[in-house]
This record gives sequence, C-alpha cells and structure tokens, in this order.
Amino acid sequence: MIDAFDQIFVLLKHWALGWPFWPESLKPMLSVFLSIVPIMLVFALLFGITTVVERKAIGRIQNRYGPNRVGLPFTDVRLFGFGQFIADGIKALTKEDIVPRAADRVVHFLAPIALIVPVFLAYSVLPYGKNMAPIDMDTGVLFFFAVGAATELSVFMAGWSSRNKYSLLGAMRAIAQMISYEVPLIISTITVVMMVGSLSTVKIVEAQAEYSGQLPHWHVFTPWGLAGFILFLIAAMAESNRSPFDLPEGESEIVAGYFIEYSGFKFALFFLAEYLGMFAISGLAITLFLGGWTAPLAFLSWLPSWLWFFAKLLALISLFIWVRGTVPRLRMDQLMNFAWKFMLPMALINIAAAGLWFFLPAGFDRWAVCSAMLIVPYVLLGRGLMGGKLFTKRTYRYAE
Amino acid sequence: MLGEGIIKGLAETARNFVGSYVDKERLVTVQYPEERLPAKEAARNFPFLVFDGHDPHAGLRCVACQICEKECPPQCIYIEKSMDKKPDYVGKPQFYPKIFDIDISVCMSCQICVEVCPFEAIKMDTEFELSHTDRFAGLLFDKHQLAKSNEYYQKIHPNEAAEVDGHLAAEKAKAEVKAKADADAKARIAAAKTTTPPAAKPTPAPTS
Amino acid sequence: MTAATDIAESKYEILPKTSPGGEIEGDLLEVAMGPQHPSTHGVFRMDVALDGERVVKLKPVFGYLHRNHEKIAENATYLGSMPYTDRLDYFCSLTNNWAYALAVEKLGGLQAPERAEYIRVITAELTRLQNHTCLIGFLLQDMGASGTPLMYAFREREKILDLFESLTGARMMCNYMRFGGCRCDLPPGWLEQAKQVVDNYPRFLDEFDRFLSGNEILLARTQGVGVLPRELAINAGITGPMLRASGVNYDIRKVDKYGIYDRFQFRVPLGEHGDTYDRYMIRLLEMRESLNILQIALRDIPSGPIMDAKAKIRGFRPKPGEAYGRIEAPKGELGFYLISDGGPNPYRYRVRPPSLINLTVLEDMCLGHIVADVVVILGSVDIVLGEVDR
Amino acid sequence: MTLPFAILAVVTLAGAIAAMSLRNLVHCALCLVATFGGLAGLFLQLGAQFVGLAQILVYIGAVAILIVFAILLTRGSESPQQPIVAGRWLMGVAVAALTFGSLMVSIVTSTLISSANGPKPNVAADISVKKIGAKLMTEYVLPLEVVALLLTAALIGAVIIAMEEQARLAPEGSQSH
Repeated sequence: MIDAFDQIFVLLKHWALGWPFWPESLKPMLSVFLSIVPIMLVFALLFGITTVVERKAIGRIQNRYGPNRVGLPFTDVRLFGFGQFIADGIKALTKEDIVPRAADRVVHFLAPIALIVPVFLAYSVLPYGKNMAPIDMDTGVLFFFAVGAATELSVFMAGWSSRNKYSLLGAMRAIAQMISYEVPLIISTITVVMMVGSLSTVKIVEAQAEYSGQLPHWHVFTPWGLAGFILFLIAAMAESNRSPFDLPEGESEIVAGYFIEYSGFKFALFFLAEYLGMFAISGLAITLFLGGWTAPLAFLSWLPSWLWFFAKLLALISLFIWVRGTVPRLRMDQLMNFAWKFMLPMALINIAAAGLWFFLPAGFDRWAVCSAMLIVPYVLLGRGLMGGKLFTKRTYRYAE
Repeated sequence: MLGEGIIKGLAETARNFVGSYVDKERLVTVQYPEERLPAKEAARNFPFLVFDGHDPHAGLRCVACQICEKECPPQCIYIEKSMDKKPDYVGKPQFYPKIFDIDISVCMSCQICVEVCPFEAIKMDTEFELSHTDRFAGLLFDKHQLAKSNEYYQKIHPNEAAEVDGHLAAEKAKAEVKAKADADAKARIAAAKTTTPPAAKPTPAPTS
Repeated sequence: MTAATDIAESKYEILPKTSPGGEIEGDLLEVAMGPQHPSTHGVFRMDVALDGERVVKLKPVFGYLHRNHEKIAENATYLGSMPYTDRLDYFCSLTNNWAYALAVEKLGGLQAPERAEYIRVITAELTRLQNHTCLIGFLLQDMGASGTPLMYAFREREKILDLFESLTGARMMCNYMRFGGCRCDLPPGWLEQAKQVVDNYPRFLDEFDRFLSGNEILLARTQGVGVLPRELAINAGITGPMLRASGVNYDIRKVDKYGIYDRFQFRVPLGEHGDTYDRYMIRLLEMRESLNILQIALRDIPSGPIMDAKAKIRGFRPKPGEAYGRIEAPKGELGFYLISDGGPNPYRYRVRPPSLINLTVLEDMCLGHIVADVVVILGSVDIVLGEVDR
Repeated sequence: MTLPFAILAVVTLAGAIAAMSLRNLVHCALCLVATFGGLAGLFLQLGAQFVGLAQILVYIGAVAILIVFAILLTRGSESPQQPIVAGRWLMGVAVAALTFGSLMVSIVTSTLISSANGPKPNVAADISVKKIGAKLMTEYVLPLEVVALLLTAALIGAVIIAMEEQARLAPEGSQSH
C-alpha cells in the first residue's frame, strides 16, 4: 500500500498508457507527453505560489503583512492573498507589449523563448521520486549544465537587442557573472560525480539512499559534501541571479538590467525563467547533496519519495528567500573576486579533500583531516578576500 | 571569520520574521479601509466653516472679513462679500460671505487661516477621503460643502472646540450684559427724558 | 570587464575618452541616471560617463523640482512662508521651521520662552532621529538590500511621526514653530509617549547594529568607497554628518549653542576615513547622542508659556535690517538669510540648503568608482530634492 | 534519413549559411549558435551523449559567448558598408576546401565506413561516459595533457596581456582608492 502511494504517479501514467484505444505508434510520444505536462504544470504552479510566498515571507521579515488581499473575485474570500499570482498573471497577459523602436525586433522577440526552453529542459533529468526521473540519462548532470549554459546566450540576446544602455550593462554583468560562477558550480559538482562514479542523477540519488542506523548517507553529511553543498548553493544563487548576487537586475543601479525593455507577457516569461531556474538548480542541489528523494531519517521512509523531494525543494526555496530578505547586494568587482579568489580555490581544494576522503579508511581521522583541509583554507581565503584586516568594524572617537 | 556578519544578520531577520507573528510591536501595519488609526485631536486636513445651530446660512460665523483670503500662503481661498447683513451669534448685524470657495487641490493644510481668523469661523477638518474624478470642479469646495455644524467640530476636536465654545459663550454673555446695560441705559434715558426736558444728550454706550 | 560598448546602428553617443589622468583609448558610454531612476532620491539626474562600468565623468543636474521657494517667500508674509519651509526638506519639517523661526526672531527681536525652547530641542532631536534612521534605510536600499532595513527604519519612524501628528496635527508638514515660540502646547500625555519612544529607540539601534554593521557585504561595499578628504570637505563648505565623517569637529549645536543647546551634554562622533562607511556609522552614533539629549530634555522641560508675549500673529512687520539664522539640521547647516525693509514680507529671503551644498562634491567622491558605487555614495550624501532645488 | 535528422540538418546548414551571409555581426554569431545547436543535436541523435552535451556546454555556453563579447568589445558589430564579396573570399574558400578534403579522407578511410556492408557496430552502447573517462586517462592521456598544457599556456598568456594593460592604466586606477 505504502509502495503504491509512493509510486502513484508512475502507476497512473502506466494505467493511462494502457488504455486500449491508443495506437501503438503514438505510445512513445504519449509517454513523453504524460511526463512533460505534469512537470510543466506543477512547476508553473509552484512558481506562482512561490511568488506569493516570497512576497509574504519577505513582508513578514520586514514586519509587514505582504499580499493578503486578492482572493476569489467578486467575493470577500481572500485566501490569504494566494489569488495574487493569478491576478498578476492576468495582468501580465493583458498588458501592452512594448518593443522599443530601436530594438532588434526578431532577437528581442526570441530572447525570452530562448531563455525559457532550456530552463524547462533542465527539468527532464531531475529525479522527483523513486522511478520518477523523466529521463534517466547516462550524462544527466552534464545535460543539466549544458542546457544551463544555453541560457547565457538568451540573456545576451535580451540585453543587446533592447538597445538600452542599462540593459546592455545588465547583460554584460549577467554573462560575466554566470560564466564565472558556472566554474565553481561545476567543480563543486565534480566531487559528487567522483564519489558516485556516475553522471546519472538517478544513480547519484541511489548512492545516497542507504542508512547507517537512522542517519542517511547523504553527501552533505561529509566534510567535502558540506563544503561542496555550500559552494554549490552560493554558486546557484549567483547563477539564478538571486540576492545578494542580483547584480544583473540591480534595480537601484541599472534599474532592471537586461529585461528593462520588456513588458507584459515577455517580462513575465523572464520572471518565470528566473524562478524556474532557481527551482531547477535547487533540485540539482538536492539530488547531488541532499539525497534526492530519500527520507532524512530511516523511519520516515514510509512517506512517499516525491513528498520528500518537494519538501527539500521548499526548504531550499525558503533559504533563498530568507537570504534575499537579509543581505545587500555585492558589487561587480567583489562578485568576480569572490568567484575567482574564493569559490574557485575552495572548490578545487574540495576536490582534493574528496579524493583524500575516498582513499582514507573510514573513521575519525578521515573526518579530522578532511575538515582541516577545508577549514584552514576557508579562514585564510576569507581573510584574504576581506583584504586582510582592511574591512572591519571600526571604533570612533568623539569630540566633547 | 568570513560570513559571521551575514549569519548574524540572518538571525536578526529570522527573529523579525517570527516576531511579526507574536509581537504586536513588530507588526505595526494598519489594514487601512477596514481598520483605522484612532483619530488624533490635533489632526488637520482641510479647512471648513463652522456654523452654530441648525441653519448653515443663518448660523455661519464667517463675516467675510477676508483676512484668511489675504493670509493664505497658496491663495486657495476666494471670498465675495454680501451686500446685505445678517445678525451674528451675538445678534450684531454683520456681512456674510456670498461666495466662499476653497480649492482643496491647492490648499496645503497649513492651518494659517485658522490661526488668523478672529471670529473662530474657520477650523481644520479631519476628513481626508476627498478624492474625486473631476479634478477641477470636484475639488473646488463652495460655501455649502464647507459649512459644517459646531457639533461636528466638537466631535472631531473636542478639547479645542470646548475652549472655543467657552470663549464664545463668555463673549456672548458679555454682549448680553452689555445689551442689557444698553437697554437699561436707554430705559433710564427714556425715563429721564420724561422728567427732564431735552437738554442732556444720551451718554454714548461704552464700546468694547 | 572593460566593456567599452558600442552598438551597431544605435544612437548612442560615443565620446572621445578623456579622464583626469589623461587620454586613454577606447570609447565611453554616457548614461543618464535619472531623472527617472529608482535611486536618485527624487528627480535628480546624473550624467555619467562610463569606461566599462567605471565612472570617468559625472555631472549632477538638478532643478527639476524648482518651485520658486525664495521668490514666493519674498511676496508672502513672514508667517506665510512658514508652511513652505516644511516642503524644503520634507523629512525634517520641524528643523526647517526652527531655522526660519530663528532667523525671523533675530530680525524681529523676539525670544522664545523656556518651555518653547525645550519643545524645539525635543522636536528637532526627534526629527534628527527619524531622518538618520530613514537615511540608513535608504542607503541600504540603494545597496540592494531588498527593503528590509528600510522597512525597519520606517517602522521606527512611524512612532516618531505619530508623536509629531499628535503634537502638530500633521505627520510630515508640521508647520509648528512660530516667531517667538510654538504654535500650540504639548497635548496631555505627549511627554510620556515621547519618553516611551525614546526609551525604546536604543533597542532598534542595537538591532540595526547586529543586523548590518558587521555585514561583510556592507563593509566591502562602503569602506574605502566615496572618500571625502578632510581638506576638500572644508573647502567645499560641506556641513553636517558628512563633514564630521571626514573628521572635522564642527557641529553648530556646539559652535553656536543656539536655543538652549549649551545646557545639554552630548558628544560629537567623528570619522577618520571620510568614506561611506564612516558616514553611515556617524549617523548611527549621532542617533545615540540625540537620544541622550532627548532623555534630559524630556526630564527637564519646565511649564510656562510657549509664546513670546511680544509676538503677534497678524500684521508682523519687523524693523528694517538683516538676519541670518542657522541651525544644525540633520543634513547639515540649514540657514535662512533675511533682509527686512519694514514691510510685511521680506525684501530678500535666501535659504542655505545643506543638501545642495553637500551634493557639490559628488563628482569628486565618485570618480574612479563603478556605477554601483555611485548610487551608494549618493545615498550616503543624504539629499532631499525638495531642498536641493527649492 | 529520418525526420529529426532532416530537421537538424536543415537547421545546421541554414544556420551556417546565414552566419556567412547576414550583415549584422551579432546576428551572424546568433546563427552560428543555431549551427552549433544543430550539430549537438546530430551528435545526440547518433547516441553520442557526452560529445553532444559537451558541444552545447563548450560551444554554445562558452565559445559563442566569447564571440559575441569579442564583437561587442571591438566595435565590430557595425554592418560593413562595402559588398561582402571580397578577394579574401578566395582564401576562405581554399581553407574550407582543404578542411573538407581532409575530413572526407579521414571519414572515407575510417573503419566504420569500410565495415558499412557488414553488421553495424552499436555505437551508442559502446560510448558510456565512464569509458570515455577511462580512455582519456589511459590511452589518450598524453594528448589530454598536451591540450591541458596548451590551454594553460594560453590562459597565462591572456593574463599577462591583460596585466600589461592594467599596468599601463595604473595612474588612472590608483585614483580610485
């Protein structure tokens, strides 16, 4: 019974495919369709809900209510404001689509599409539950990064085609940032690939699906895994342009960055792509380091696997929101310094630490050595990044 | 160590997040159309004209002296004096404003008209939901829209209104006493007239 | 990233690159930041020439909000200008009132009674508190913190604005001071309410300190950014917290001892580096000093009249002469210069706005920094366009 | 010839032709990206996942970006006013012919073609990432290292060139702090 509940979506799909009136030749297409549509629907809905949740959570962080008005139309039912995203969507759809006269119309039109398609493609390799990866690709992780890399170009297209100085600055920033942070992102992933010995996301999750006692064998519970997770998460924030790395939009500096000249539904697409990118990369972080769909404690395994995946996803999204509500934005040169002078060396050291972990016998020594290998450079690099003691809190003198 | 300050900041925002659910101090938002802040005694928005009694025309305190029109910094008051006179609260015949307009799209709620008015005739209203679809005529308030009863004034500014009322009542009492004295004097003079031939002039009534 | 950016067929103006250091090859990108830009604090424009993202030229352009304040004041009565001073620096209407009242009192030989002086100190220090609080919020907003510090600042500011409303009837446009005193007395219970706000304020300052003063991103974004050297600050006539952040001990409350400021013990925090972080911290520290002043003033306030007996509302005509009244407004030295010819309105009326004069060194502080720093530096200057343009 | 192959081939060829013939350099670069994408698709269709994805990651994610950056940074995005046909075309055609010829020779002489009449080897099953990795680390370790060395040298060279520029600009730069 529990198993059936766990596999409910898989069973449903098989059941739907088993209907006799489908012609045999259409069945592969249908199977693909049945995988794609739910994913698109679920994540589009998650996007809508997340925008409201984010605004509400940031509102609470800032001691306000956040959106709490829009509910069912023509009634007093307010649903805690969760009708907001539908209203926003309708607004975006009905808004006038303005294209600047000087803009390159074709590229301007193509940019949001070129952004949203790869972002959706990235979802095809994430395992959402047991037997619930749309494609079990031998090169799943590589696929993810490959389609992720394709988004950079659409950012450039958007920024360049708008013929706006701010948008061009934003695009430049965005591309520089994405390329820089892709390096630590991929290198921190390599540790996991090394340990598991496969690029397949399904295999990576399976490698973490064991328990010693109650504790799971998640990668995050090792020194290299923890360091890798943190590095991955920081790089993921940068990749998805989330605060404090939201320079490409930098609304106080370059107004809205590369999508400044977009309005209406095209703007909504950028917004959607940004959030979907965040979900996708959080999903990968879960797959790589947080044990994918496995339960955090052995006795909790009776809950369906997809529930755990989405619980972890929501936890990561909350973390993103929390960080956004707290920190100011970095500056371009600091962002680059952080990527190349801190993230990259740490990621490389992390590879060495993971290798050492692999060869050392299990036990306390292994923990101590690997942790030391990571903490010492962290402290040193951190100090270097803050310019020795250059940036510190100061004490002030007073005149009577 | 790197990251310490950020983690402290995260703790602070988390405290505020939780605090906004449990601590009234932290969630100060008032949900406006449903909830309203308690009215403040001193609150002011746009001026209105006070009238006594029930008839806005008969009870209007304004005597069209046009001081407020002159003193108003943005010049948003327009007054036209009447030709005839009507009795004021003490019964003295006074001019009244034939036209009294305030353009509230120009008014900056500075309260100077109230300060300069010697007749306690213009006061500050607390009503602020005055939005209108007609930006010219809709925001030009005439005498009828501006006239509000003394009871209303007492409701929105109780302490101030009590002081003003006391002041006016005292003046009225004084005027009554004076009127009575005048009447007495007149009576006396009349009586004297009957006794003495037209030799003495009536003593002029003391002017206050 | 030296993105000398040229776009095909675009209308962008490509300038020959000149920079203070001499000629460099390549092209500059001219960006007009403002008058519609989220972080120019109003309708203010900066014509910035960028080499990549680095600023090589910056020309502040203002006047978009010019309202003829001085000329209007020369045609209005002395009292009629008082509400207009509210609209100079609309964050600090009470200090504006005070500065103007001070100038007119000098002109007309009036003296505010004791209680009025205390009320003035209390309201001015409350104004300083809320101005600095908001400034810090705006500064962090410019730095890209998604509204959180600003909202905390507004949360605290509301409490002070509530006090202002129950005292003066308006939250921002207070129009409260009069020549020779104040317009009305404190309502009952106001002092207790103010005491409560003042007592609770350090809690907010501590929260802010924990929240941000040690934040690595804030440190890296502000330290060494927008340095205003001591000499330049003095030469340019900079006043207020900005001057003190550059290490000059100059506070008109101490220098002039106007009003009754000689009765209060308070210290003047001084910065050493003159950078944006110093300007941020000086304001935080000044708030604590203001709280000390407030504690004492709220304790010692005497009872008595609030208006000079000689003062009159209507028909005020000072003797011919001239007067300059200045106070330490939250943004710096705010002065009013008046010439009277004996008529009901001033012959000449001139405002010395701290915002405008503090803004003049913007280019010197911004050169060599990148676009992102420009908004932060502008934020740390603390300008209100109502006062800059008048 | 299946339908997906036809589509991919058309995309690839059309992209290549457009990249050569369009006037706006940024458009050319974007068309080149389409070509890269089409090629990657062809690789994927052949079952060579690793190569196909690496093609996307490297060519679309990095090379194309490099090209557009280079175009923007060098003021080269202006449309040429003179006709595109130029004497340099001959040189280009010669290089293209040479490349094409050498590729053809290697393809024709390859074992896969010669055994075309026999049973087709199952390529897809053969090429797993693990195998590629193992081969790179054993059989082809020398070429790999040589390539790595070359790239490192190029990187260092680039850094040195950039540093020289910075040294030249130092008087300006020193003002900023």
